[in-house]
Amino acid sequence: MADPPIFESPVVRSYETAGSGDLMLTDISATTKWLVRASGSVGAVAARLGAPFGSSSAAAGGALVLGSRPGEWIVLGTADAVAEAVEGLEAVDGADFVSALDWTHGRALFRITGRSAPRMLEKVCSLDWSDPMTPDGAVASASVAKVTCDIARNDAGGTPSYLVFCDRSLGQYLFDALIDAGDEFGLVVGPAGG
Amino acid sequence: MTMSRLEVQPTEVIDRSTTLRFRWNGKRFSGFEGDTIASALAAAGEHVFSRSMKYHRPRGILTADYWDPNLLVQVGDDPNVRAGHRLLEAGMDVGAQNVWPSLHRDIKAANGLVSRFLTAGFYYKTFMRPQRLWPAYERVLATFAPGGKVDPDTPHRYHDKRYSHPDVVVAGAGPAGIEAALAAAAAGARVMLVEHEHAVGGHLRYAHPEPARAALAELRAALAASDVEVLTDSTVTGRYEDNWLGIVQRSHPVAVERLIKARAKVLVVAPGLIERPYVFAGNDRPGVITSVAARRLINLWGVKPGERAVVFTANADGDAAAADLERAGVEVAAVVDGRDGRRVSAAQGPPKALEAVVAGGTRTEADLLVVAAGWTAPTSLLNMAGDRPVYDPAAARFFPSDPPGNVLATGGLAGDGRLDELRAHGAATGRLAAQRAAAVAHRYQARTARALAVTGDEPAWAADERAPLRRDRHPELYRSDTHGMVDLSEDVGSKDLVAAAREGYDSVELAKRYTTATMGSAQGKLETVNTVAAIAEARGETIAQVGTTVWRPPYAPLTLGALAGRMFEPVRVSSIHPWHEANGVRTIQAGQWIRPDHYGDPAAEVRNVRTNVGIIDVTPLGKLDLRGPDIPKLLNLLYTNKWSKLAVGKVRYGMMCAEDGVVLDDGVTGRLGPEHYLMTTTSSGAAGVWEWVENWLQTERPDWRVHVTPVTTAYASINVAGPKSRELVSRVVDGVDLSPEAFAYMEVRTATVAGVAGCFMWRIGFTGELSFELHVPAGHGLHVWEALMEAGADLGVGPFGLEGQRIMRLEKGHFIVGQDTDGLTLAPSTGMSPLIKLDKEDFAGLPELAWAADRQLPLIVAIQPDDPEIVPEEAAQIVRGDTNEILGRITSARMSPTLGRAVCLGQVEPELAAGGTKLTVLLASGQRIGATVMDHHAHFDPAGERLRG
Amino acid sequence: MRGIARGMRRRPPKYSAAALAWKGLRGDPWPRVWRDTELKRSYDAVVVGGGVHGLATAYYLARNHGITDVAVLDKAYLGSGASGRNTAIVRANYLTPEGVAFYDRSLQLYNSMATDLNINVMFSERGHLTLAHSDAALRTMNWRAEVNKLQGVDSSVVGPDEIKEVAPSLDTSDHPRYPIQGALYHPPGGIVRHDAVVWGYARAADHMGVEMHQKTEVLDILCEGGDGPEGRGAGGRVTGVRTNRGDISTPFVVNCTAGWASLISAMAGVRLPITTHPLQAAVTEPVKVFLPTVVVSGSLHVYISQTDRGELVFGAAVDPVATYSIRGSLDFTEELAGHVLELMPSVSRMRLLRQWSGLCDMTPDYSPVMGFTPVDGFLVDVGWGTYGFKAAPVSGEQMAAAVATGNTPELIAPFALSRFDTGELVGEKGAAAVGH
Amino acid sequence: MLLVPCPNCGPRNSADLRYGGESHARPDPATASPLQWRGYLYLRDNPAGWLRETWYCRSGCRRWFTLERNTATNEFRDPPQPGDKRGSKA
Repeated sequence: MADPPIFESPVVRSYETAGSGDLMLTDISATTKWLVRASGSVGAVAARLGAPFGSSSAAAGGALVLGSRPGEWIVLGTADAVAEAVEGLEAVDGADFVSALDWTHGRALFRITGRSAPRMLEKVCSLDWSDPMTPDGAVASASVAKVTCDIARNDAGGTPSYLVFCDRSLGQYLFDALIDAGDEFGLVVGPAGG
Repeated sequence: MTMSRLEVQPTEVIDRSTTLRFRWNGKRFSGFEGDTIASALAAAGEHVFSRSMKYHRPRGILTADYWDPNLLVQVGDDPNVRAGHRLLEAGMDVGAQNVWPSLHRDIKAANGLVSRFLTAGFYYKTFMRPQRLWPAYERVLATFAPGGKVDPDTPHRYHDKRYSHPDVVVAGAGPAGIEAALAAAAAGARVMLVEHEHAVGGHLRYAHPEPARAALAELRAALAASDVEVLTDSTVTGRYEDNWLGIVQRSHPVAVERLIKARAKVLVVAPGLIERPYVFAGNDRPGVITSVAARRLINLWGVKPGERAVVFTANADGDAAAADLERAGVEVAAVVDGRDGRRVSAAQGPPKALEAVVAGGTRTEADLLVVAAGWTAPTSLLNMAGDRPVYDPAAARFFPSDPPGNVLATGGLAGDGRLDELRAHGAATGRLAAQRAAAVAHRYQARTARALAVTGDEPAWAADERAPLRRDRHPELYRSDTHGMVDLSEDVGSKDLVAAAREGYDSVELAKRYTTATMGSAQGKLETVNTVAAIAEARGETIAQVGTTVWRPPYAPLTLGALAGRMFEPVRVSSIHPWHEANGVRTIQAGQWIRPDHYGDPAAEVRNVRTNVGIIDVTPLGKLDLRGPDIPKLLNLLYTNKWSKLAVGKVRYGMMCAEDGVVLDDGVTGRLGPEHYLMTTTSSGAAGVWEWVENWLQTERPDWRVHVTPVTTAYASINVAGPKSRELVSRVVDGVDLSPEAFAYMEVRTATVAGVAGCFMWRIGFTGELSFELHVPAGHGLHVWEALMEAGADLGVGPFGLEGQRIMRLEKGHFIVGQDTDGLTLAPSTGMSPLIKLDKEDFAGLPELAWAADRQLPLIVAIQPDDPEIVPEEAAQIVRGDTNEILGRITSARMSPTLGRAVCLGQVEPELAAGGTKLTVLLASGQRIGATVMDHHAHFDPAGERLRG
Repeated sequence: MRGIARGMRRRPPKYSAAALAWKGLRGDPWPRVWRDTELKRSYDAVVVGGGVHGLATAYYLARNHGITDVAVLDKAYLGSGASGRNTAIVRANYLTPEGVAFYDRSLQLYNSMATDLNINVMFSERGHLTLAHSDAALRTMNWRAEVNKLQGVDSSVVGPDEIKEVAPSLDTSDHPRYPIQGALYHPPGGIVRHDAVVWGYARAADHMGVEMHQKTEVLDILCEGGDGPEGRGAGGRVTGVRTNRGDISTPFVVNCTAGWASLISAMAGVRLPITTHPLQAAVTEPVKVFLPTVVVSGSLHVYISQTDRGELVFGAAVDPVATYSIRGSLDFTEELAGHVLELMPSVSRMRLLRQWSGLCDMTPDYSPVMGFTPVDGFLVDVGWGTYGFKAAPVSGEQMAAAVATGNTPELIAPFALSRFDTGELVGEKGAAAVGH
Repeated sequence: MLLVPCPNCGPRNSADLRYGGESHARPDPATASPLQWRGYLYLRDNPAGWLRETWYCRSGCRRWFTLERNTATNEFRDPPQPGDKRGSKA
């Protein structure tokens, strides 16, 4: 048998860009991501994960927890951090029914960072990106360039930064659409990775 | 009239140091930076710009702005460009439209001679006989179509869009609009100020005397110092539900045009007023212009509009125009004051020019007639918000009545006043808008999960305590004692409207439809009120009684390119797609998916699968991950068959119906663990089935514990099919006993494939061959595919595409939902009646299927043409003998490489469904051929021995 | 023929080129197209809805059956609803034999309408292309073509080369996102001036004695003997109509409305399989004529024709959300423009001048509901979805026959309301995409 | 573009949702007569006024819920808040 295979990103075509670097798009699809769902009495799971719907929180082990839908969370980070965060969730006391599945391969993930990121995003998404409506830590789902995405604002050192998740099969399309939208703001493509 | 360039004007917007050269009807011209096309041409002495639509009458400048019906020109491949608005650019190729053979010698002007026969709606009354000649008449009429030309090579250039969520949008940057924007911004609102013209200031821009100049400078400075987002050469084209606004930016540094879609919390409507033409004999003659046009020409572009003028004025703006004319050196030969009851009756002269003006029986020689007869309130945006403006005869214009609370009017639309009064009203409107926007913002924020928490109650809805603007008296000047043009872009005269009303087309809408008045380029901005006035006059009623028409979006025309924008069309590809592309794939679009159709020779691909082994990328196959204890209940509800006893490691086929019993989707579902299943759907049905499942779970069975997650693209799916598939799979799979005894048909196993853990595979097969369907974490799909190709090289492994699969499934007689079934196919028609368990307590569509058990339904059957070489078209009709009676149709047909003959599926009436029944199939060519119904759906290996091997 | 003789008592001047010239020379005015009369207290039949369907029904009642004591009521003006808001396309290339037979008859009546009604309705038989962008769509086109041919309707599937010949401005290359793989070509399809049809029927009906009453709103339908409140509902019969201008007694009420069909029927206690959705349309500024045929794309939800005035007229599928509000939307024009440019990139500089919408009553099987109801004397001609205009003449003819004879004519039997009790829907549902 | 008050996400453009139409109860399939069942399948009140209807927040929370809207004006009644039982189908 061959060596353990490496992760193939949905983005197979990238681009040379001539931007200033003030706005950066990075493909981080390889990041480990899990989907956690709870139904019935979700309080116990919510207490463990934090991040009520619409918000995000950092788990003790370093994973990022996004309250992506009512009773749904996306947990992302390094494989170890995510494993720690979701460990034993299915057996949390007091929850009616909890499930967790590894969604790493199901979702493409991009990070967009820069002061003009909100202006770039408003070209392709109808959400209100102003601070009161979408503050740092906010999580929402919406259509981006006609693709349904989960979006989380996760600022980097005071600079607006956004995580955008979409179906893996649409990853290349969305990547291209984001580059097109960011062009007028001097977007550069960052090194792929985590 | 003779126009020429004046010496430098203090208010002018042209840069005389920058000369721009361009062409007009093939001849060289020049103008200055800041000129519009029309002002440059006017300064160069041009006074005829177009020919009218019906009578091809020469037309000159009327309003010198965007709405001027006479200034539509072709610029390169851009038709119907507003020469009164579009700024001149170096190298422009400008041409007159609707002229033949040329602007100055237009043969169709002869139409004017027979105008008494070409009354409005004349075409309804003639050309009926002989009927066969109407197409010929029609071809001739079509040559009269006005407008520019579409160049067939025009590309869709870079048009762009963005969304916006301003607190306040102010439409119109005159003094009131600017004050509204400033006041709202000062109150903390996010404000967007949208100006149709190229610069803010409204009428202050072309107002000569102080204090207008100082006020303009002050407002501009305040705007520059504010946070207001100012968009010029931009228009709020429409107000839609919940203050959804379309705003087109015609000048943009990156895009040709940009459409902004704004959800404004409050819209302030401040477009000012539009000067209305006056109806009298010869009112469309070159040389007759509005007072605003005269002032714009003189003050903005330094153009002298004529030598000797008559001014017809009924208001202060007309008086100002007279003053401007004198200052510009135009001799004002007469002033006809409409406030004294005096009227202009006729403008006379040769077709292309003005020689004299008749007023009160006096004839005055002049080459220019400047008309200030009153105003139209452009209430479009208020109309779109549901308001019905009301006519005030004392002020001779319409006013807003009761717009919704998130739409406020200010400026000339709201009333009259001194400049300081208009500014104060604008500022008060801006403050009110900001207060109300704050209440809306509070509500949005409080209800949006992701937003910052808000404190306190929603602010109260601020009451409208603005002091209303007064309404100046204005004489009702619509038509003089002569008849003239009402709609210059449609060549509809007041006579036409009177005649239409007398014929019974006496409501505004009927008269509009009958005469086409207001249907032209200005969409009623100039002509609506005169149209209403003409009908009112004919009916002996007041304008208020006749009412107005509904102004429909857009406020100003916008290009299809701007509306289309970037045209996002998502496409999906599997993770194996790069391999397909590198290996000569022919793709096919299936919904959003780009899929391999074949790699050059689908028949060869089929033969390879039947003899060796083939692999196909079936990633788009819909996949839903199901978790939870109540999954069997869910499956029992969704599928027509029973699911309670499916063991772990087993896979079962199921068919889903809608509540009317029509086949909705089908696929297999496997049990991976005690409370873990994987459901597959058709590729095209994946999204719909997911919503359907969620609907059942959320609304009908909310107490069931099942989580459904779409994982279609989380896995790359590869079907390995063919007699050598077991051998191939065994070379890449670890830890699974693949023997038929240990891993039987319709079973599922978890496996490590080519070093990739977390894969699972099941033994099913659409192709009818021994086959293994591998579902691999998508980030390793390409790796596994390549591993299979490498490992199977000596087995003759090759890829196959959708076409090969379609052929093989047809050889096996498997139907495809949506191809062999249609929107009325009930489940029993598929021949799958044993899978319809009417003894279940409930499932989607159960009652209809129970009742359908007694009905004679069409059936899907396998069919073979008697001549093996003839492949009927899919959709060829099955008929009764030589008659045209339809008894069914072919739904799928292919040449089978395996059997060497044509094979089909079809739907037939039940009496024809028995094996051996002879059918007549009508081909598209008209030929009727014989065909036979087969005993089984499967043309090939009906016992399924290969599959189960 | 008693009624026709009675109906011919008014002899207004005929429309013709000669009359036009004569009146033009003399400056004579034309008489009113239809009279303005007092609303009577009783009629032999009342038609609700002064659109093409209602007016055609009244016209054929008078012309074919001699029933001239008929009032057509409209709450606004004649043709103010869907009749004046549609994109005026006519065609007969439907999917089912019953659909084809019905619409083919309609097309025949359109063909002779100008002479029948003595008004130029400007029927432009310019051909109709329904584009297919996928194998599946092409299969449906083939299906329609085959059924059409069996019914004697000129219809065939053509390839990209032929399409390019018929409509050179279409992008038939294989690189667009929605490549044009073929089309159903239907030469007899075309466009008609919809307003002229309204006015022509009204004028001709008026000549025979039918009364048109505008601004006359039906507030209630008076019934007796039914199983519902106030005598409405199944088993009852109609006795009259209450309007904003007073009550009318009549034994027959024909509901020919679009957009208000559910509401009018509810007045008689009849529930319909209808939801009401707006259908939007838009028109551009004129340019020189370049598009000689009607172009439809089902998968792109767009249809396009160019008028003799040079405007491009666009339509689309109905809005997804049911509503009686017809203010129109921006997203409609955005999507429309995008789809038009997919087909014809060269028109990106043309400007959209005006958008509007009308109401469409959608049924579950994309077919109308016609004929008798469980309430005696209450007939419906409703549920016309997006295809009511093309069916107006034949609907009027057949509904008039139903009223006059008391029997359901064969041509409209498949469209009976009772099909929704038995679940035997009409097969047009098979071709669910837009099919204008 | 209607602004639909999603009980979970807040005000959202109608393009983000799927319209589910008039809300109506499903008859018991065991006892429903053909007329009752087909009434459920096909017949609609289709009022010009307040209507209870279902929506699916396709691009947002992916929840089906019921709202009341005036079909003459497209105005929504004050929306149910998260957790409110009004959010379930009738």
